[in-house]
Amino acid sequence: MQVRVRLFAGLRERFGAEEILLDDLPGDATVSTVRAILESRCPDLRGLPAAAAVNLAYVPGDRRLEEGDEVALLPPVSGG
Amino acid sequence: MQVRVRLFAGLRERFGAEEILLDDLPGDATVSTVRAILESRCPDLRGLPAAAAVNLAYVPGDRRLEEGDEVALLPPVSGG
Amino acid sequence: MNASFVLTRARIDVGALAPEVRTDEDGAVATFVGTARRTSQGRRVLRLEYEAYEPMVRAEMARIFADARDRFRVGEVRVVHRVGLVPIGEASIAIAVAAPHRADALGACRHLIDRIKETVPIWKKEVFEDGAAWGGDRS
Amino acid sequence: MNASFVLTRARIDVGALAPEVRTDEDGAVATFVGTARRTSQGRRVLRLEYEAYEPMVRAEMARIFADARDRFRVGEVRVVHRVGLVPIGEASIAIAVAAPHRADALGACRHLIDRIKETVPIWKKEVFEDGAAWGGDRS
Repeated sequence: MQVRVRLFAGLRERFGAEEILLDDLPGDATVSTVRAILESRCPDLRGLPAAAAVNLAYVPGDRRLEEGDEVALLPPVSGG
Repeated sequence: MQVRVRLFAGLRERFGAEEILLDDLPGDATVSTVRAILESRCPDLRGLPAAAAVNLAYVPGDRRLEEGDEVALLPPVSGG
Repeated sequence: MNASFVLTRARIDVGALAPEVRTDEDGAVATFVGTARRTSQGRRVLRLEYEAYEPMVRAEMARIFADARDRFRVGEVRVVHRVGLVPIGEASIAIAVAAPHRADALGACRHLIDRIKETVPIWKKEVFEDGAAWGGDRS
Repeated sequence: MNASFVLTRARIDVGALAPEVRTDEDGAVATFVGTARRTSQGRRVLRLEYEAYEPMVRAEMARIFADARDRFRVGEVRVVHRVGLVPIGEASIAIAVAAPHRADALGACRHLIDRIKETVPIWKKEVFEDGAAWGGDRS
């Protein structure tokens, strides 16, 4: 299963990319699976607070993913 | 004792004057005394809701008056 | 808190207020403008007329500003109230509050208009095609 | 309720918003403007930079407007948020709400800015003389 992952603000800066494609996700992958993969590639992300969105809506970490989903990791927002 | 009485909005219109001087008030006159005198001169005022102010501050109806006070009868306010 | 109050017979320049209150130490500006509505309690309004007990208005505004100063941390505050004739669509009151933080700017703005409507001795006359009434709905 | 939302890299024309939302059926216009402060948590700020997850910002604003529509009786609502560089003193966000009555205009304005700060995926970077930080104090 393939998903697109988007990163923002401090997460984006630490990871060094604003978007990546994850190709070989298992069929039961969740948002937390994605986060764990990113942390294994970039240990600097560990402990950073982040909410998650799938296809432009907030989701809990145990949300199961589907082929083609757009997953976003969102540090605490500070707009306004 | 003499006091100046000011009337506003619907009270002013019904009474037909915006200001009157009351000259021969007894020494123990209160705001309610003033209101009763005005109602005796203009029965149309009876039953109209009005707060009172003396010298530019809200006061209760039993507030004792002093020589030279400016008494105002204030219908429910509607500014803003 | 630096507060100013103006009673005027002239049209209020609503857009001028917000830029006048803001400084570089403020993160928030809240404004409230009350305008003369075309319809009141289902009837067509031709115009409004406001009457004020001017010296008491000033005294009461000073009390309201002192109270706001105790409750909110704000920078500059301006309140302008129009008296006399107010045509439909024009402003009867404009309030602008600048503050470092939004909760103070918004809270003070709401507190001011609520207190003004409650205690400041100003009266609105709604003039209809077939009569007139003092007060009207006061929301 | 007729609501519009704009994300822009240009300077926000704060004064233009309020006149645009008001109609003759409105008795109240409330506005909120968030501006870039010179000082944050005791440090001197040089400028702000805002980053947005734009398609989700639009989706989230649609949800926030739908919720406001359920809670308040308002006329027209406009929200403009700036992204990219925001110099000190300029607006990062401007909200204008027109309504027949003041409680709805003020309540909706506050509800909108509170919800936007809570859930809309936009991030502020404060740039100081000696570094930069995401988020900062979010009041």
